Amino acid sequence: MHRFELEREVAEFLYREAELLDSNRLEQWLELLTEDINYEMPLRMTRERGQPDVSSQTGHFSEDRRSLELRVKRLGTDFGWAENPPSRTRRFISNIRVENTADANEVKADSYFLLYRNRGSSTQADLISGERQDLLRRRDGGWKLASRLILVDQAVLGTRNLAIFF
Amino acid sequence: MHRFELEREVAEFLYREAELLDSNRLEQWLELLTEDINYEMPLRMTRERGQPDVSSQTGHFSEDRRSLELRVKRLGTDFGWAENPPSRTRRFISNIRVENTADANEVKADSYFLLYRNRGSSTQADLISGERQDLLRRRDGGWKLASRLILVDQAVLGTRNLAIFF
Amino acid sequence: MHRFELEREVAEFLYREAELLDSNRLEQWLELLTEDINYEMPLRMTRERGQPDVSSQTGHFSEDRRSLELRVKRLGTDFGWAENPPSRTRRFISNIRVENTADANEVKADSYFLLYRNRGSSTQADLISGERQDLLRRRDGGWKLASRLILVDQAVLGTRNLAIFF
Amino acid sequence: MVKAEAPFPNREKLPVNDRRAQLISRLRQDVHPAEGQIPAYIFSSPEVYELEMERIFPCCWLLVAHESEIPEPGDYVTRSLGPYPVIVVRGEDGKIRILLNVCRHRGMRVCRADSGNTADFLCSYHGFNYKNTGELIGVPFEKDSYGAFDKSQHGLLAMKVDSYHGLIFGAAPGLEESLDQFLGGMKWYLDLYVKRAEMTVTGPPQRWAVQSNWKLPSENFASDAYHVPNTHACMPSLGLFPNISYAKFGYHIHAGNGHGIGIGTGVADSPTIWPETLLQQFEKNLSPEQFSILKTVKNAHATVFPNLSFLISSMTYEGQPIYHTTMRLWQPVGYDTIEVASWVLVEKDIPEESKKKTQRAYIHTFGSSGMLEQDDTENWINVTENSRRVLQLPGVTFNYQMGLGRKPMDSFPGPGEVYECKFHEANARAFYQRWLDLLLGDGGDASI
Amino acid sequence: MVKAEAPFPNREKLPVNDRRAQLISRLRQDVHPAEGQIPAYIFSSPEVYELEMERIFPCCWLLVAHESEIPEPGDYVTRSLGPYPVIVVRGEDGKIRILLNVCRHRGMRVCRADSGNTADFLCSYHGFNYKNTGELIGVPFEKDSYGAFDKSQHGLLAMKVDSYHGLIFGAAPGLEESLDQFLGGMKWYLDLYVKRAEMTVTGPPQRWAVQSNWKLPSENFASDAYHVPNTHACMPSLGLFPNISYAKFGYHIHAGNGHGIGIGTGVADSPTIWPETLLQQFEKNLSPEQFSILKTVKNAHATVFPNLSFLISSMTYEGQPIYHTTMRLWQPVGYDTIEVASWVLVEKDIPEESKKKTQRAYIHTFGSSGMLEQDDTENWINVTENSRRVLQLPGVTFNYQMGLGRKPMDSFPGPGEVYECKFHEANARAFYQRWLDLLLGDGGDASI
Amino acid sequence: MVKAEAPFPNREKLPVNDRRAQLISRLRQDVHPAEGQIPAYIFSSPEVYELEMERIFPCCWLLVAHESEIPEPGDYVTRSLGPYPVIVVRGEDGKIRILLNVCRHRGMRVCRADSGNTADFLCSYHGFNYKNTGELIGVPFEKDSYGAFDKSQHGLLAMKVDSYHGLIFGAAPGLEESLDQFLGGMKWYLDLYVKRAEMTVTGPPQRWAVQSNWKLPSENFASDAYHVPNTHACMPSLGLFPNISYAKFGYHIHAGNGHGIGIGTGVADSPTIWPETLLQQFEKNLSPEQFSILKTVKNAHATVFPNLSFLISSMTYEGQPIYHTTMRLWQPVGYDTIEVASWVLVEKDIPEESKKKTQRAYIHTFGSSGMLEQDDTENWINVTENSRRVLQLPGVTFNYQMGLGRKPMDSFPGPGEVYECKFHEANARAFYQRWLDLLLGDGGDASI
Ligand code: FES
Ligand code: FES
Ligand code: FES
Ligand SMILES: [Fe+3]
Ligand SMILES: [Fe+3]
Ligand SMILES: [Fe+3]
Repeated sequence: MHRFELEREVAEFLYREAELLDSNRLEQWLELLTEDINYEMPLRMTRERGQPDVSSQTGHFSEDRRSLELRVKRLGTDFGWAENPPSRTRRFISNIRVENTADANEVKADSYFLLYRNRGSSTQADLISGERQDLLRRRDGGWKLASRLILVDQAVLGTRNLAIFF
Repeated sequence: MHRFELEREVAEFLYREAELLDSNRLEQWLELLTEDINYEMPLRMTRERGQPDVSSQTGHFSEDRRSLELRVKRLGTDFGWAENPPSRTRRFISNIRVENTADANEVKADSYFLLYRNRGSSTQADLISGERQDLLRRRDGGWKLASRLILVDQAVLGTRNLAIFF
Repeated sequence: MHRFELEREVAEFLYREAELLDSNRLEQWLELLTEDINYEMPLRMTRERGQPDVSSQTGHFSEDRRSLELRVKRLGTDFGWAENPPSRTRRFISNIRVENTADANEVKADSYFLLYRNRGSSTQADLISGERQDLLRRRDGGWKLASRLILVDQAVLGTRNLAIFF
Repeated sequence: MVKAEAPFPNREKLPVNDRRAQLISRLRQDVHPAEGQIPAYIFSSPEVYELEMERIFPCCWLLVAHESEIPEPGDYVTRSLGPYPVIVVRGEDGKIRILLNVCRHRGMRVCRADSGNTADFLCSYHGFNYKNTGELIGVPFEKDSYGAFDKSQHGLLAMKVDSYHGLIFGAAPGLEESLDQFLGGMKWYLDLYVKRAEMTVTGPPQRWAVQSNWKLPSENFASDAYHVPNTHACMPSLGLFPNISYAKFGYHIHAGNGHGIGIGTGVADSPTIWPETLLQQFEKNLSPEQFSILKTVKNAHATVFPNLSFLISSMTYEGQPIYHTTMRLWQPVGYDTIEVASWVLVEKDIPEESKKKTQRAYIHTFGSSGMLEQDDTENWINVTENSRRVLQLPGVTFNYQMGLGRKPMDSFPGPGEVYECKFHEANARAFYQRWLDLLLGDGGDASI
Repeated sequence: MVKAEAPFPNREKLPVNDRRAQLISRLRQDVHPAEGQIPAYIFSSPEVYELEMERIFPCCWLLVAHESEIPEPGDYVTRSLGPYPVIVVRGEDGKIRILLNVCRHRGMRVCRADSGNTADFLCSYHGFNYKNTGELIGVPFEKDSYGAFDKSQHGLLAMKVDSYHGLIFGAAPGLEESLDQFLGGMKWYLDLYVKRAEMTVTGPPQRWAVQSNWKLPSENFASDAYHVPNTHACMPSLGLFPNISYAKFGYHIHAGNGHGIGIGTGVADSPTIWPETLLQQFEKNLSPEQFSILKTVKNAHATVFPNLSFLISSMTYEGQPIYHTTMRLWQPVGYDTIEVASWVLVEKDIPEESKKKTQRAYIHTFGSSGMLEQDDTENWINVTENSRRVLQLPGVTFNYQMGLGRKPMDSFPGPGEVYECKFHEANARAFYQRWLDLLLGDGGDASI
Repeated sequence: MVKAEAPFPNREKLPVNDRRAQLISRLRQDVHPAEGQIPAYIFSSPEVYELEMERIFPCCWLLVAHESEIPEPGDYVTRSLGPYPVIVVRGEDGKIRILLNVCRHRGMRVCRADSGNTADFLCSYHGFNYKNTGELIGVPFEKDSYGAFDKSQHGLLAMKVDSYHGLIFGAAPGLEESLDQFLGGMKWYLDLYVKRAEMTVTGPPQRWAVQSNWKLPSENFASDAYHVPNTHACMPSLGLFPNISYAKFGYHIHAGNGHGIGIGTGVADSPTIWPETLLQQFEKNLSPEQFSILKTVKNAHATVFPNLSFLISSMTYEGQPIYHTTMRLWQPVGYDTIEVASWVLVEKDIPEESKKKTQRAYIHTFGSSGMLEQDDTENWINVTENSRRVLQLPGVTFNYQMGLGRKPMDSFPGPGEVYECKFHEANARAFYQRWLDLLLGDGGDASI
């Protein structure tokens, strides 16, 4: 496939994904994930220049398909208090960079995200900034998310909880 | 027309529009609108999950060509105090999604916006986040904005006034 | 070259640049610059509508290749205290507009940037918003940055120092 | 059995410590409403604000909603009554109540949506469940945990509630003054906004935050016709208002208790702004005197002390006259910030099309994006900021001396002190006098 | 020669001014832990917070790190000891110290990273250089500038340090009470978390900021089993917890000094959550009485006063039982904000695979993204905000009366006051009693 | 007729309440400038800051602009004079005035741009119009509204203004001390910056906000050569400064009244930094003594109390010597934040090319992006934050003892107390002594 087409498809995938998350269509979002998805958000830390600032040991998310499904299911119960009423969110996706892999059916897609999160009557919003390093896999004529590594740009997260997805 | 071309044109249109608004060339911005433009920003509300959170009754903007012209004209008088000195604004447009319509001369274009607004000597800026659902119409060899629905991501707007456009 | 290809290359260049800066690979960033680069960030000011709000006299940056190299070198010494530990930054690049020039080997590329900067254990981040007006020149089969004018959207910068690049 | 504390705890008066006493004596010395001299610092002192939260807002009837917002049993909106988070809810019994949105168990907000319809409010923390009348009806594992729990004494705390032609007011339970007494002469004028016809809101209020002290917009709507020709100077040039001195003509009225209204009649013999059909309705609903005034109204701005404002505004739009009525709260959320809530009121029986039109006229001129409102907020924000910057200069005073010494009219049909030219500041003086009286008084039995 | 001020300056007691005295007498009057009545305002008053920073945090032993975070000489982490920025560092001599992260010259933070390994801390301002033991070893141009500088008296200020089975605690130097005394009866229960086996952290702590007063989560972990069936009602429906009344079964224990623990035993005769291999280890490390309890534990939440919490939690995950142990600090950073630091503790000798699994179980349920934790923070934030909104209503009290009058068990093997049903609030009452005692007392010799 | 309040209201002294009295007595007890001991809390206490805003800034002459910024009649810049927003404007009469940017009617900011040229300032609220001399010349509808309005008494409030070789200073009207007295011995040294030639700014100042208490940079420029070898240690390695001890050589001078200067002469017999042509000009403009010093200067940092700093800096850049002169204000905007305004001063008559070069040298080293400045702000921010974190520890003091006991020079040509080695802290001690004197004194007749 032509590279243009590929990049366009990846962007479309990521925008579509953002749209589903931003409009609380979480079950539909799950359909974008492969069965064997690996979804990680390691900790960032403040370290001396040159030291690794991403923890290889602990994280905010360490998910598989099963746990993501549980999370979504939970929010849909009558007791998903944390997100009921839901936050108003917006996932600004930019700086998309696509790279082929050895497997013709898989591409690497890095992107930046700025997540805006506003709740209730607050005039303030949490801004969560970071990069996502994704692996997309072609399935059933479309793309699915097979792996995601989320690098968040804070050592201390400035949001009340992560009852939202990235 | 090839889909690529279309998406590129839409993006170009939206970027051009942002550029005009961000550099206070408001009369030129008006030229991008059709005569029968419909321009709405309904209220967002905090509601229980599943309840509609966009008001069908009231809004922050409910404009036609005539009223938008009045607004622009007003800012150009000697008495447009609210925006004189003007705010420094930046409209970050992303997540553009283009869709064809039944009419070959019209396309639907959804996009996310993050509007940064800084005034005077403040080191703080208002951030207004949201989505725009646009209808673009081909006219005179270019695109014009025929309809815009603005979904803003706050129930209580965190900016002093809407003497700016989206 | 087809216009698509050009725009794609420019975007790729700008995203690559952001990636290098955001991951503190500053020496590699220098390689993206031409030898005769001109890199300026003039002051913005709050002025009556119609008055120029960009200073032609003074700025925050006024750099050539030599001074940029010095800045990078300095941060790499043991005494680059300002950025050691480094800030966590993210440069959101959007609204890219490419224009040909008389010189087939040069293009003008305007883009918007939102720079997110977080340090230490703070839950707040500095947001620096603005536009960059770039001139890119084709060299050795790739693009180099030959000139950059940075219009920052604050009269009073809301960040502790500019030990970072734009 | 777990007994309740007194359902409405009798709040001791907050002790007046040295700092507080000093502030009060400084206010007594600096603030001279009758002479039209107000020190800048009252618009940005956090301590003055603290005092206001104790002595102004718990001692006044405050608007919380319009009845048309909650027409059905179970309908609710969440609002602020002064600083207190409340639920305004129509119970299953059809009665409207104002309930403190604070769980009687351990303080959780029992309702976190702006509006909705519900039979009960289930607290998310430990699951106490309250009927939409405020009654506590469920305590999880009641026997295992409490043995018995005196549910009858643990309903959501209810505020005083009363209404006036659709306007729902609330007050702290201790307030002795009735709404009727509180409004006093202002009722005659409120009728022009809300009794002239059955009114309804067009939908939920616009809400936005403005970095202004709450008193500036409140006083402006009560009193300040004088800013119109300059702040809103663009209007005539856009053809929306006839001319620049338009704002002068009419009546400036202090209706008592700090409530003020300015009635604009425009230039002599200008045509009425009201459609014929409505006039007939108005005549039926109002007294002849009220009707005689309303007929001639071109605009009418008013503030019910402390922070509830009304506006009738009319203009020429696309060659046609168009009017609208708006109601708004300047809700303080800090000494330098308000959250504005702004509704459009329309006559219930006019065609949908007319409602849309009036609403659009509103949006274009007032409200968050309104061409007039934009400049108002810019002013109030800058005055607030300036007052903060000169906080150390108690000598910098604001001037409210316009009309000092002018004689009120003898013959006006409505109550209060009425002046014939709208360029006047008696209302602002009365507003700050009321403000000062409350701050200096002990505020006593009104607090919860 | 430049002499040092006293290396640990003897801090005069802060003078008790009128305002302070008034606050204290108001607290004495309003706060009634023994009766289970706590006024809402203590969760959002900036003045109460200020008092806490003076009288609670400098008078308690506070956790700063776990020994496994800094195993090697030179390893350090930067943390807060109450409000004070400190470096917890293992010196080249292998000894752990807690050093004030404030240059003795002019106050610069000498270490600005979260963690690392270093031989020395070089101040970026004027270059004073400190060994990883805190000793001042370098003063630039010492002779030219000072002639001589008494380096021996200008080492980084050291806090008291002691540890308990891997937990590193620090305290202000003036505190007379030992860690042993401070923990008292709580040690018996802490053993279940940290002595049952050699424990290690799985890595650096998750950290996130929550707009909650620090006391709400602290008290919750000490005492509040009652919120589980409602706040976490989704768990049974997801199949993770057996049923909704699960939380009730077990023991509610005040271990003394405000330290509280709730031990959940689940429904009768349910299988142990512990793998056989671990049980053998536990048996070796614990007393028979402790072991008998630990065997039956399904969950155990605890708070060491003031703000250190522990949790053992187990659930059924993909059909299999899985447990984890977490430790966390609710670090106050303002009257309405905490920074949470949350670690996972694992038995050092279990397979890597098990550690991973336990860590994932933690992430999915507790911590920043945890399905249970999410709802907890939502509650605490709203309670804090509500308490701020009713600050002017001293009469609004929170209810902690559950279990008042119930008799403690006679026969429990562990120390403290033990109740047989977990739906109880004795621990919260004890927590606030300890809190009140410290605030009302002079806090005296404990301050630096 | 509406009469004015006194045009410059005589501000009563703010009453000294208990809390204030306690703070003052605590400062008296804790702050020991002469011994070089300064408690950390003065850099982050909001109450100390409040006191400074009342007793320091209204009692000093403060720089607001340079004459070359407003060369033509009608030219203006808006600035802060301490906390007060002012317009610095050259009237149509050519005279420079400093006008309070607060409308005499009701406090609106009459000018909201940073700079411009205007004949008048039209208030956006009610349209009061002021000439660029401050005179009130227009009151809308004056007759209708006020009958008559005493415009002559309602001009914009004017601050005291005086200038020194292009530097425009302002002061509160009540200040009795003249600028000449205020500057005192400092004039001799200021001449090196601003009298050596006719100086001009290169353009508007860089402005940026730094989370630092204002005293840290002020004191640093007055006194702190000692930080250079460490904070700016990268400079020699980049070849910009000759070596690391470079900063030591020269003079450390307390010029009186808290004003301090450090004159760096570099290593012996190093070549002058000044071009020959300029030296001739300098010689003409300065006294022989001043010229003899200026010739040998390699760098010179100075602070005019409280918050105005100057710097001559030179370095080797691309193999060539290059110097620049910068002037800056550390404008406090809160107890922990300053807005820095930083200008480049150049000799008016040098070629444009040289001006550009000197400006670039400035940008690369100092100012918002400067390679030296970057590290300075990082230090000041961390010290401020640290001082906030140890606010409850009055015993944590900062050390300013360097040079205590050293003898001043006898023979230096300039005024003041002069020390021969730049590694000294007499200037910081003098700075804090002056600060303390003002805070403890009654600040009396200087306030507005
Ligand atoms: S706080 Fe509402 S049930 Fe406990
Ligand atoms: S502050 Fe650390 S060396 Fe001066
Ligand atoms: S405030 Fe300036 S004219 Fe009224
Ligand atoms: Fe207005
Ligand atoms: Fe919980
Ligand atoms: Fe420096």
